[in-house]
Amino acid sequence: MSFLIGEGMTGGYGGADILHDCTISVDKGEVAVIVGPNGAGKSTAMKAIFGMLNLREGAVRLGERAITGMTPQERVRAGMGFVPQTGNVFRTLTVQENLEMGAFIRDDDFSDTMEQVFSLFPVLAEKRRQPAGELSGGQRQQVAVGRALMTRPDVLMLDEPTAGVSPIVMDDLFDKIIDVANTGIAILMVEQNARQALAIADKGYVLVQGRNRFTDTGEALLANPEVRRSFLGG
Amino acid sequence: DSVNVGILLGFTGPIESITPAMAAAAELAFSEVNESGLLLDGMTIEAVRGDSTCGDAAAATAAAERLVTSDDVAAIVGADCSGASIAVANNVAIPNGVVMVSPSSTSPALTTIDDDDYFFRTAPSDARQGQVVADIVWERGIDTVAITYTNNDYGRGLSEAFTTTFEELGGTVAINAAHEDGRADYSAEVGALAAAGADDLIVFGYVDQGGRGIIQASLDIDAFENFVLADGMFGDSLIEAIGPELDGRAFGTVPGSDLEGADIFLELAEEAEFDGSSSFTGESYDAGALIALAMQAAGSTDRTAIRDAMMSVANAPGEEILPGEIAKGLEILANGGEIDYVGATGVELIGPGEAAGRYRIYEIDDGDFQTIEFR
Amino acid sequence: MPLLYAAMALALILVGVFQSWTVALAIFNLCMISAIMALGVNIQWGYAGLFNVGIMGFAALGGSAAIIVSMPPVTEAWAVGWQGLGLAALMLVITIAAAIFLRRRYSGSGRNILTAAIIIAGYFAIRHFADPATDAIEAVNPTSQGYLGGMGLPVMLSWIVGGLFAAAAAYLIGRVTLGLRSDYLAIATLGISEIILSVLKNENWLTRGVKNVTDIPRPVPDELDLQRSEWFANLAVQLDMPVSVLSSIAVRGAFAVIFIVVLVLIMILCERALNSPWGRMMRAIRDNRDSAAAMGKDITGRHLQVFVLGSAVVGIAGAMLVTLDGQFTPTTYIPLRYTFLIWVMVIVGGSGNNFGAVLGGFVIWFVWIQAEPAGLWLMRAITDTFTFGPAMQSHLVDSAPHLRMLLMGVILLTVMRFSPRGLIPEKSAAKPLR
Amino acid sequence: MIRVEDVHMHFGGIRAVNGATLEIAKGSITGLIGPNGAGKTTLFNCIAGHYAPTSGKIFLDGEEITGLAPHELFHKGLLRTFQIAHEFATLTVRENLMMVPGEQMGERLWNTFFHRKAIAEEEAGVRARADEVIDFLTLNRVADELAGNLSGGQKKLLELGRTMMVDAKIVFLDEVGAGVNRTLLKTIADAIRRLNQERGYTFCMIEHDMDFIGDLCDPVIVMAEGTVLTQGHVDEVKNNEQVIEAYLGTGMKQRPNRAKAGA
Amino acid sequence: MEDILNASLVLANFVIIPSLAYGAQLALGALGVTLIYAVLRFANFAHGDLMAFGTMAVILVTWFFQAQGIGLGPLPTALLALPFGIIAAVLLAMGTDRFVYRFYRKKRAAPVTFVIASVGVMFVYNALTRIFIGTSDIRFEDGERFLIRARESREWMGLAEGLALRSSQALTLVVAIIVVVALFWSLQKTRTGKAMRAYSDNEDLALLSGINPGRVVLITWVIAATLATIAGTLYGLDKSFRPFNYFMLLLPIFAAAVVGGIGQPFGAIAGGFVVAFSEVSITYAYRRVLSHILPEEWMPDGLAQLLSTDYKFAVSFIILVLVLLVRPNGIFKGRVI
Ligand SMILES: Nc1ncnc2c1ncn2[C@@H]1O[C@H](COP(=O)(O)OP(=O)(O)OP(=O)(O)O)[C@@H](O)[C@H]1O
Ligand SMILES: Nc1ncnc2c1ncn2[C@@H]1O[C@H](COP(=O)(O)OP(=O)(O)OP(=O)(O)O)[C@@H](O)[C@H]1O
Ligand SMILES: [Mg+2]
Ligand SMILES: [Mg+2]
Repeated sequence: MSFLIGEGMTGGYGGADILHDCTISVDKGEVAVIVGPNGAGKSTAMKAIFGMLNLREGAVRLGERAITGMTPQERVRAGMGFVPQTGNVFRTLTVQENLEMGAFIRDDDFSDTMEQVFSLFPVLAEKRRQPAGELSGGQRQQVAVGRALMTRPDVLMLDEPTAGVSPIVMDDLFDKIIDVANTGIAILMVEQNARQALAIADKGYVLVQGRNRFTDTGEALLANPEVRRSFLGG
Repeated sequence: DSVNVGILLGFTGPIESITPAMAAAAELAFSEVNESGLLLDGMTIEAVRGDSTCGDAAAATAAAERLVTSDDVAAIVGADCSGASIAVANNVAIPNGVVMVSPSSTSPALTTIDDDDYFFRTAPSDARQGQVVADIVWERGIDTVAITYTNNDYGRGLSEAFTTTFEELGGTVAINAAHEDGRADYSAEVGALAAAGADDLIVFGYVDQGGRGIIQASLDIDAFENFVLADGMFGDSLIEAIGPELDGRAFGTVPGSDLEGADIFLELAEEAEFDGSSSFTGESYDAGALIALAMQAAGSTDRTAIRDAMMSVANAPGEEILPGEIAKGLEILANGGEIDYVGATGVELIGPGEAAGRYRIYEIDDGDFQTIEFR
Repeated sequence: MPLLYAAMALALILVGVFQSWTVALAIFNLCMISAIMALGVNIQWGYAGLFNVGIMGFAALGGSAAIIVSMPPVTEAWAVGWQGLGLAALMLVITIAAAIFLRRRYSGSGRNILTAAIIIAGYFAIRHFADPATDAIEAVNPTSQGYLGGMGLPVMLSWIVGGLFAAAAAYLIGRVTLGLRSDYLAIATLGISEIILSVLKNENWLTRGVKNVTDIPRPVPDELDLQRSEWFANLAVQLDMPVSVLSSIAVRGAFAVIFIVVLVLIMILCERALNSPWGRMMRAIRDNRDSAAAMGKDITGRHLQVFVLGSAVVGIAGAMLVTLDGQFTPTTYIPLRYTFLIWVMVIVGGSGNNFGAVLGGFVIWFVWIQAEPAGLWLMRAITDTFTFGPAMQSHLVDSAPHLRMLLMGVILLTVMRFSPRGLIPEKSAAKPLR
Repeated sequence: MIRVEDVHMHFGGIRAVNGATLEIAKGSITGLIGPNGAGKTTLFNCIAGHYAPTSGKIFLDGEEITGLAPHELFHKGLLRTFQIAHEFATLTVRENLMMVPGEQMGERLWNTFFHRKAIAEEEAGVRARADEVIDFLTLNRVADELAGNLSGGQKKLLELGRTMMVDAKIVFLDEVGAGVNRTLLKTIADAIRRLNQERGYTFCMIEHDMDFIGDLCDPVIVMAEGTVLTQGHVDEVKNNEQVIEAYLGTGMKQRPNRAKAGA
Repeated sequence: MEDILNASLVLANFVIIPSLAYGAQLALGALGVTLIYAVLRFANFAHGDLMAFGTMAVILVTWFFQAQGIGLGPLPTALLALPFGIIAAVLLAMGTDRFVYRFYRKKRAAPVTFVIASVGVMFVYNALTRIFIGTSDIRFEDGERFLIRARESREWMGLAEGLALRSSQALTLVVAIIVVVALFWSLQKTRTGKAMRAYSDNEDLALLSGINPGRVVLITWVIAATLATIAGTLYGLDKSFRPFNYFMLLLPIFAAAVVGGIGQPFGAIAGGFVVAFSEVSITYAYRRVLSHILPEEWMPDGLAQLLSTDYKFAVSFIILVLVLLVRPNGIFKGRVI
């Protein structure tokens, strides 16, 4: 029994179903990566797990609890964190305020965590008083990830965290993700930089047209020639 | 048996604050008729209200159309604002041959309207009042004035009539500026008016509207000595709102010839629980009464017959009829006699079917309107 | 959609049966004018996303064309005023020419100040010639004239002229304000419509200002003339109808026919434009200006185009309305009636869809008018069923007119509740958008 | 083809572009790389007319184009995509593509009233071309979907697709690759190469995927802190000390294998 | 010296004090509009009528207090009744949100849908207020009307001109300043304020941060209704209560909110004063001011008025348009949607 599991999820945005009996799970301390072609339903699966989509069938469980009916903000309080693919920063709030919003549900002193985020992404410290809407694409992505890290969740869900960030930052980011996972947090992420992502993944899912196509360890998927050819760019 | 009579007034919109009392006044006249049971062998009058909105000619026309064709009214009390009156007269009343008696349209343009004699009003044309105001101002030895008028045909017409007479008399108008009703603030207007150097301000506005706002603002910063008012400014709410500060500092005109009629009307209004001193209530009462009396004189509720009987009941010769005496009038008419309806405002219809324009000159003192004279 | 239109037709027919046919026709005519105005707004908002809250100004401007085209000229006023006005116009031309010349010739820091100086000087020069002339004109027979009058041409011509007036104003306004974004554009247009209205109210020499112009000629016969003519009286006898009723129906029917022709014509053009690459381009611009610009579309140019077109349509409707009313009363132009109500029509009908906008015009006007008797009826029903003290009773009766507003609001909210994207939503956006 | 001379773009006190000078050769596929916030997108925006630069000059084929409006530049053959997708949300994917060609006669209002036949013919042509592009980008399944409902990557593809609707001289691509599936990215690379060779398009592309850049681009320009750091062939650039320090990092680190570590 | 004093007294009496008070009234109204706009992202056309409704409740309670002989001495009794009016307005606003706006929020309707819905709400409020209290003009001010009276101050200072300052004017100014500072501070610094700003920026992401949208919306309406009632009551105290005027007040209020930069609390204040000052100062006839400081022979013939008050409303809007042309997003650079 995994810590977080979306089981047999079927549903869509009101029109035709996007997800068909799709199952995704991740355990504490694990990194799970979802890959697949564009429009496969990866982001949709993430949203479904986070309760931003009505599921026709299937269930989501966190720990031992069934959370299928919870609203997103309740899931946040239940210990889940999410960085969506688009629209993932508050554009009119400053960088610092964005990070503070990440810690919205925390009542303790979060200045430590903020310092950690700043040391991970030094540009953000520099730009802490600038509205996030004025940042460059890659800087925004860093704000978004930083915001999620502020939450100190039990499960961290990241939708393409490395899109648009420079190689050096991407490296640091992957390192950080490993660190975070090592503290016992479950990490579920969608990645198009799939080879790097699968390299650090305990578990990998290949989604195609809303269905689980391959599910295996990261290593095994990387080694699978069909997966490499069709989904990882050879 | 009953007959419908329309009451077409601006229940919503810019003059909505004075219409309920106007409608109540007209209905007071009808209920007097109905209680007497003397109209056309016990016929009763059923008042049907319609909303002219004052502003929107199209809505006014639609409401009138409904009154005339659907409710089949024999005549209409209304409309109120001159624009609405003209639209209703031209588009509905005249084509359908329905009598309109407007209690408050004072635009000079209505004097010359091609109305096939269906349009009457118990309010006089502004052209006359402007002259009267100019005369009394001049007689009091005031030779320089500032004018503020509400920016519509009423205010503008009055100010033009006043200016013409006043300048002929030798007076000077230091500044003549419009104000819009319903605005949030009138400091700018008062500032400009006060700077012109006149000590006295003529206010051609409405008592519940910009006119009062301007007087209030002027008093607050002590900008003028005296205020000259016209009929639109006549109303207890002026005194209530502003209080004793106006005592001895304001005078003006309001249509009316006889103190007696007006006083009786005030009492009647008090019994009927509405404010009889509010603008155009007397005129509304008279409009309603005239319609009923004309029906009686015509001996039928036929629309054209009502029109033809109108002038004879309103004017001499005949027994004078005051407010509260409608029953008496009905009786006289039923017996084939003649009456001269005087009513609350001293009705006297001239030429094209409008009030002749006798005015009561008043002064505000001791917290009330004090009558000085009539002319 | 046909169902909704049929329901609307049924509603009008019911009015005809239960109230009277003249009422139904009168409502129908104004429905059509409203529909045209709504189309104008739809062109701007539905096609291009321009938030114009200055409808009132364009409608009034269009309306003023009816005076200028159709009223007989006041020769006396022309005689006293033409020289002054001519000189003032000359000054205006000179000022503009000088300003343009200056801006072409000089560049640099002093340029704006110099232009401002020229414009101010020009303003005083214009006032110098115009003021005495306008005073003289306004002094000509002020109770019934006091203005220049019009050109004495057929009033239907004024519909086109009204459109042109509105278009010209929209061009000038658009040149200045179209750079602004949504809400800022809205408040700017709102302000400008108030400015237009101030001018129409205060420039008495031009349109008589608040003193109103009445008896504007009509494109249809006069009821009284009809009633007096013999053949018509005979017709009435044949049809077994009172002659006054028949004359009202005939006149309103004639108006209706003309209005239908105009509405259908405008509708055809609107539909063709919307369902073409042009319409696609406009929707693209509405969705994302930056991207449309990068795809080679001239945003400002196109915005100006639809702004002018939409305003022209509103102007046409404004002129038609004045023609129908037979009078021009500037004080009647208030934002609630001429701006917000039209917007309500567009949104309730379905913005971006011409048929929706037209239906919205019909429905909302119908409700606006019928809410009044409905409110009275409701209050009567209440006071008849329950008994109250006399004070309460009279208070309730006095409240009846306000039920009109209440009903209007409730109906509007109900309709929007059940079709939040309008009765007939925009076609391409058939799927829900997140 | 494009020459940028000492361009500055300042936002208040922030100097996003601070004296950039560079040249893009005709017929090349030039890569533009640099750390996040180096000013690459801002420079694109200056070139494409989205911003008027604070100072400096920009030339296209020797003609100065500084401060021209985006739509004017489009008609001069200069196209760009947006880093953050700017789709037309209430248009379908196909309509998104069909609206691109400039000078369509159906975009003139007068013609829509009176030349409906000719417009219909023209539309058929545009539609055919749009369908080709849709095929190529594997967007068939969503061709009639509203663009606002596309997935993140699909929007990116649409951005690219729009540049393929017309014959451009020079195309600026701002991170078309970010969020696009790597297998598809290979096909896109092929297409770019083909457009470059067969139709003579010049490309300038911002990208963070060094494989993609290495595969396609020559030369590569590196920006940092608003100015050009260096420029040259990919291999030179990759080995440039400054570039490694500021941008590339030390390359793929050897990470502990998580799957084993976790087990 | 005395001349200059006289001139500045005239200026203060006719231009500065009225504009300040009027500006503050507009500003308070604009604050409410701007807040709704900032958080819920639509222009609330019902705000004027919400003001009227709240004020109506205040008046009814004031009458009750007056009948009971409860008062505040020199201060108007209405202040005592204010909390009750606020509660009424808050309840109304919350009910409206529950039955009208919430639905559209769930549907994620376009902002213009909200705007038009607010027009519908405006009709309903409009009717409610009139049905409850009628349409007539009501004065409910009691207590001391003036802090300084023109005549008395003139005698007391021994100058040709006096100074007039009404208590309601002073009250309005003080309240406006307190309210805007409090609002600004709470938006910038408190957790709830930040949640409101975050929600307004990106609703989805706010959810992901654990913000409870229902609470944010609720608080927004509570504040907006409170502001509306305060603004309406102060305006009513200063002038008088007439439902129709509150509707008409909407235009300048919107103008103020937009010119200041919509969504910006300080912008609303600045906008209010820009509108008020431009209305008053441009159409003011400076003749009387000049008469104190210019020598006889320099006095201009006319009124020294830039533009006639006929164009007062137009002028303030021309200024608005000019401000927008120079600063397209308003003085404080408000948000654009
Ligand atoms: N509108 C703006 N206002 C203020 N600063 C801005 C604005 N736009 C960009 N900047 C700043 O300018 C710098 C350069 O931004 P730009 O978007 O050009 O970076 P980039 O090189 O494209 O980065 P990335 O690879 O992350 O997309 C950044 O530091 C950013 O914060
Ligand atoms: N809001 C929406 N409404 C309707 N359909 C949507 C919506 N969002 C996405 N879709 C559709 O759902 C499908 C899956 O989208 P999703 O965003 O999950 O893809 P993805 O796997 O994340 O792709 P990418 O790698 O490109 O981000 C797509 O075909 C898309 O068109
Ligand atoms: Mg995705
Ligand atoms: Mg960038």
